[in-house]
Amino acid sequence: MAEPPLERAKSPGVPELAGSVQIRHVDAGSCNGCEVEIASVFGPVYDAERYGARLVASPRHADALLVTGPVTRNMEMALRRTYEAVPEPRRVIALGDCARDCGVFAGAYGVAGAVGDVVPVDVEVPGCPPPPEAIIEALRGMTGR
Amino acid sequence: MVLQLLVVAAGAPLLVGLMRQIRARLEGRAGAGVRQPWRDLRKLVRKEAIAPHGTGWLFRAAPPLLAGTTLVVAAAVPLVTADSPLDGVADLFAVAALLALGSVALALGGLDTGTAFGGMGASREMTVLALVEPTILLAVFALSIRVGTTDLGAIVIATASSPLSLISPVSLLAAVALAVVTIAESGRIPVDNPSTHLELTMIHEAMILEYAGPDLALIEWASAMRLTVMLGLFAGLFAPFGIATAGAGPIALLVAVVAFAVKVALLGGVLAAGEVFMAKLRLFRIPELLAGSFLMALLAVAASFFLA
Amino acid sequence: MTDPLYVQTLDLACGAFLLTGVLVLWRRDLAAIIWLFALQGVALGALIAVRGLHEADVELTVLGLGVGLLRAVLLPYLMRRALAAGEEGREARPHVSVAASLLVTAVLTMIAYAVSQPLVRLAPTPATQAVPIALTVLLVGFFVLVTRRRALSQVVGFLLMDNAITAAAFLTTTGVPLVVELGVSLDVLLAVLALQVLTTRMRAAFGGTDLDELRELHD
Amino acid sequence: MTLYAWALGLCLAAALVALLPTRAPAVLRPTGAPAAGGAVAERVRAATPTVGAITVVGGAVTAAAGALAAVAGVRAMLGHGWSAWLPDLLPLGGVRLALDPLGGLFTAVTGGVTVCAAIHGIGSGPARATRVVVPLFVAALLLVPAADGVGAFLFGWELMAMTSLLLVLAEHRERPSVRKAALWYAVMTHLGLVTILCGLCYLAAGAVGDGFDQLRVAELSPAARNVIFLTTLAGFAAKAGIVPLHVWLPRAYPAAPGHVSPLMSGAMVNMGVYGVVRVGLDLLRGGPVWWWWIVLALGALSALYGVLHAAMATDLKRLLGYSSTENMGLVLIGVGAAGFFAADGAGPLAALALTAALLHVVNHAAFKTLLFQAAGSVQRATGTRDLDALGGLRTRMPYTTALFAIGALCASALPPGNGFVSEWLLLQSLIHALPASGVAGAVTMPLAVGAIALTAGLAVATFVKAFGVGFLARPRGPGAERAAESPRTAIYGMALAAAACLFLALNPTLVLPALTEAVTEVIPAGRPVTGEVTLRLTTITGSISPILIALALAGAMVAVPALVGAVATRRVRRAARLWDCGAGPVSARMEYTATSFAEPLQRVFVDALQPESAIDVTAVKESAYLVRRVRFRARVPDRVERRLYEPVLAAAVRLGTGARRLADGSVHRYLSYGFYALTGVLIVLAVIS
Repeated sequence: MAEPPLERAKSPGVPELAGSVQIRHVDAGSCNGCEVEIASVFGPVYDAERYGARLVASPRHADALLVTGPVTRNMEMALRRTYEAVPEPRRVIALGDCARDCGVFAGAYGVAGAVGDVVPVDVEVPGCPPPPEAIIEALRGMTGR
Repeated sequence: MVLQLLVVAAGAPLLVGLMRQIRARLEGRAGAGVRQPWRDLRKLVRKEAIAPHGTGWLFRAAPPLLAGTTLVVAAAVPLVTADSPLDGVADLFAVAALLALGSVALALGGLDTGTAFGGMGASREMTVLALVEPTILLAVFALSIRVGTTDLGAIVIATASSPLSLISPVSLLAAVALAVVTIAESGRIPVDNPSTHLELTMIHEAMILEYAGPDLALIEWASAMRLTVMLGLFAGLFAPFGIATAGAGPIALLVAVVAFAVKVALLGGVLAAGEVFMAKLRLFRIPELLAGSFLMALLAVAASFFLA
Repeated sequence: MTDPLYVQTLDLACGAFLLTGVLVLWRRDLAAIIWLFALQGVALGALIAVRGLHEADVELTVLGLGVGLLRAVLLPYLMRRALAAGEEGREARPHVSVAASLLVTAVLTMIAYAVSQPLVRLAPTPATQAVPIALTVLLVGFFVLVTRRRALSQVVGFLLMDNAITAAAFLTTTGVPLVVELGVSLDVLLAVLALQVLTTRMRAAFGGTDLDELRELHD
Repeated sequence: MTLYAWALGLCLAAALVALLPTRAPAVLRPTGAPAAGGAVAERVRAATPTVGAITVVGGAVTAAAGALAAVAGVRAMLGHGWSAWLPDLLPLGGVRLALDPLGGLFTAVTGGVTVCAAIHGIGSGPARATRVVVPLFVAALLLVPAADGVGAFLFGWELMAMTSLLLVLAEHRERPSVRKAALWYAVMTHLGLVTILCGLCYLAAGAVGDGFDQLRVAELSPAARNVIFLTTLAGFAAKAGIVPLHVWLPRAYPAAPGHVSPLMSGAMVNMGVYGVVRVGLDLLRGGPVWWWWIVLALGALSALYGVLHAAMATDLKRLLGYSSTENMGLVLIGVGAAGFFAADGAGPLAALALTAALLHVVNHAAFKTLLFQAAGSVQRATGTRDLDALGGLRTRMPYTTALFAIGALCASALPPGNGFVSEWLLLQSLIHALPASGVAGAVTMPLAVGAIALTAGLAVATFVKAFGVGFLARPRGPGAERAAESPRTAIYGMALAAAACLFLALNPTLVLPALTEAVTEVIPAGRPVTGEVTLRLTTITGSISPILIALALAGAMVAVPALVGAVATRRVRRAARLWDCGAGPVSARMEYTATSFAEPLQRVFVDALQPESAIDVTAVKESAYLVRRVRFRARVPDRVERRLYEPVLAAAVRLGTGARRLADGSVHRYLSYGFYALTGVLIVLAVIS
């Protein structure tokens, strides 16, 4: 069941978004551990949708990119282009330790760098994988609800 | 008419919000609240619009055209009051054709991008439209025989004055046909899934993948209004209770607005609840569904003779 | 029963009768088809009962209830048992595609209407005016027999025809004598039982109930 | 009358102008010094006009003729008709000409189409033969609706057939496929002529003379009337491109030069409808119900068949050709319904149906003229008509694109296009038919409405495909990449047609009174439609106002962006890459083509279309499991052609090859055939007498 709403989130959110954040998820080379957690975030238990966050299919419809995993060479250009495709104002969430600093994959031959090396990151969510509560926290910080 | 326009324009996103809320609750979620679509729209108009390379005036004209056709339809259809100043200007045929024009605009916008998804969405939308159009026309035919005119206001008033005619097989068959058509035209399950993320199963969403910001806001708003208008039209044709007639006072109008809101919300709720329990049809099964609705409409016409 | 109400309810019953008949063609799911057949049984029973109420004929009303019971409860029950016994649940590939058969139905309806006009003109009452609907369902049932592969669909097609004949009988006259109706109903019951035996045998012999398999028996 | 005579005269003048000797353009002169006597030659050369000048003058004169004819036609519709008898012009009956409202309508349409096509033709630099024949073709087109006697009618008809045949054949040197198309056209059009000839001669045989007035009062047995109607119907249906006699149409249009196909599609096919109305409703004064059933059924069949094939077509002109079949089908549904109601005694409904049909003739002429001109321009600019290889013309040919968009809107029968108005009228007439017309009507009308409805839906898909795939997105072929805007005259021609479309779309109420005159001539039942701003039906409740709908739409189109602009905070529209899923650039090969666009519909109507596809898999030599190349070909053949014509043609060929044995090259044998035949006939005669 949905938990009672917490106290007002730490950040007032992004004022221009005002309670509505559409998210495009980009898997830049993740082990899919974070994806499992994202799935549960939007599932019945945590239900991020009640805070105004929603997953969408096209970066054109999105306000924020939810990037998981270290950025592999093959995904570097794709991530950059996805970022460019998002209309302003746009935010990037680096989800999980891999996305923040490549985690256990640091220095691997196929890894181009952390998400922050490719696109500007606004919010970081630590954890391997980050617990759903942390993800919710980050999303609420963005929607301000 | 202005009142009706305002009600539709303001209420349409709320209807979508309500339907999402009902779905969320049935799926065991808390839901984003009824006003969430309005928040989404507010945010979208504050974002920047994007002109993808290689697109031109049609790409930009499509969203306003879609919204424009929907507004005209919303003004012409007897939703709140049967006495619209556009009465006699547009009848049921014109309404159906105007809705089709909106779809065409969006399909051309999708084709203009030159992406595979845009073309795919346009192609599928046109296929559905080509099969939906005949059903609408035949259902109109069936409903207008009894009244002797295709004028919407007249049909609604005639039905309201003799509610017994609603349980005739003609109404029954036409209602089934129009229900299927309404679902198909507004892109709901089982014809199309409005919340799909999988491009290959998309119809409506695939056409609008390139739109961003205010353009997208217009499209979402117009889609919500289309849904509202069609549900309202359906309610008006088959449950024309509470609709204000010519020269109604403010109280009658208020009652009409409330009745309209209740009816549409009820239909939307049924639709949303149905969507939870139903899976989307395979794309190439959709023609079967639409052929079925076409047959229903034809039978409705035939029945109006059989039992005349 | 007042006249307009009688006409409306009769028409409604006829409409439901037609609708369910046509929907049988639309659906592929055999379980749904059986449901539809049951609904049609209800409509048929209601039709007869409405006539009975209108003419204040107790026998007719009771007969309507009986017919409804047989066709809406007993026969669907038997069929459902056959389905549960391992029949494949879907009419996967009918000989004529579903969309095409729906269009054919449209034409059949028109034919039925045109053909039955002289009949209607003999005695234009609300009841006789619904005869084209019965005729349509008859043709639809025949069409189901011709185009569907599964044995159970065949049974439904046969029963649709029988429903239609019954409906026509009750619409044109005040009904067939009770004895005849009972006999017919028993016949139908026997036919269904026989077909059920057949399907069991077929499944044992061929592993399926696709009637096209029967071709193997040729020579 | 004088206007009409002037129009005909100008046509002949234009043809003569085109015959004038021309000088080669100066740049093509040999660079060496002129030979002896060069000065004289130079002076002669200076006196002879250039090809360009001749084209301009010829085109202008033809356009003037068209304009005069249009005015003459409109005057005739408004009641200033005339008739003339020129007894010495042709042997036997002489030439009877008259312009009544009905003929005036078709003359006016022809005139309007001619103006557009002639202006368009100036810039396209047509070949000399084309320049000569086009005015003659126009003259023939003007002659047919003005004919008031069997002789004049047949003369005009044959002239029309011959000149159009020459025009179809005009580009046979450039494209070999043209010859086959011309052969089909020649056979079909002349078979049609033969049946019309037989029918009309049979009719004239029963009357005291060949004038239409005399034919109207002819006393004929019902059987004779049936024979006359059916034979002439076959001929007229062939001309109107009605299924199953449509096979020439999708071949001949692509074969004809750019500015000729508008004339054929906008003006010539109308003559088939004119023939049916003139003979069936006017000369024979209506007939039994089953005549009109046949007409209605043919119309419904053509509408569905035409639009299905148009939806599948990938050749732009072929698509438009099938669309002509569709629209003529719709018109025939109207004509059939009119005859049906008239035979049933429902006069006002009959008048309404015929009004709808004739309005659709006018509308179809307007938008099809526009569309065919645009298709001609596209073909000239890109060298191809294949929609799969087009695309991206929006930036390269902006005017043509915008004008084609107007035409496509009108053709898809959506408001605010003109096609919508006539289809609306047609549907109204059919819908309100029901309670009146008994069993037959109750069975026919729903099916007819169903056919029209299906046609309307498919037409939308067809023209979204033609416009969206052909003109939008990016070019998919080298031709489309190189395309440049068409010459200015071509744009003027198209703009004129587009203006006509818009006028008809917004102000049908101004056209309808004149049309009513033509209708009352054959079905005298009062005015079926009234109103100035709003179209009101007089006998049944129903009204619509195209201009108010258009205004409302325009208002909403202005208000909505203004509203959004007021709320939006970021005004600048950022240019960005297309969303390509983050991968490599989207190439033109990834676009949806016309074939892929139509594929879902093809699947839906697979039973009706029976498409053919073939997959060739070439494996490498060493192993059948290693595939080197897979080739997939798909085609939607014309089923009527395959099932109906090919067996007949094959039988004819077999007969011909069989008969070759009779001709072994011996002259004596040939002479002996004649001898045996002569003696045989004499013996038979002797025995009989």
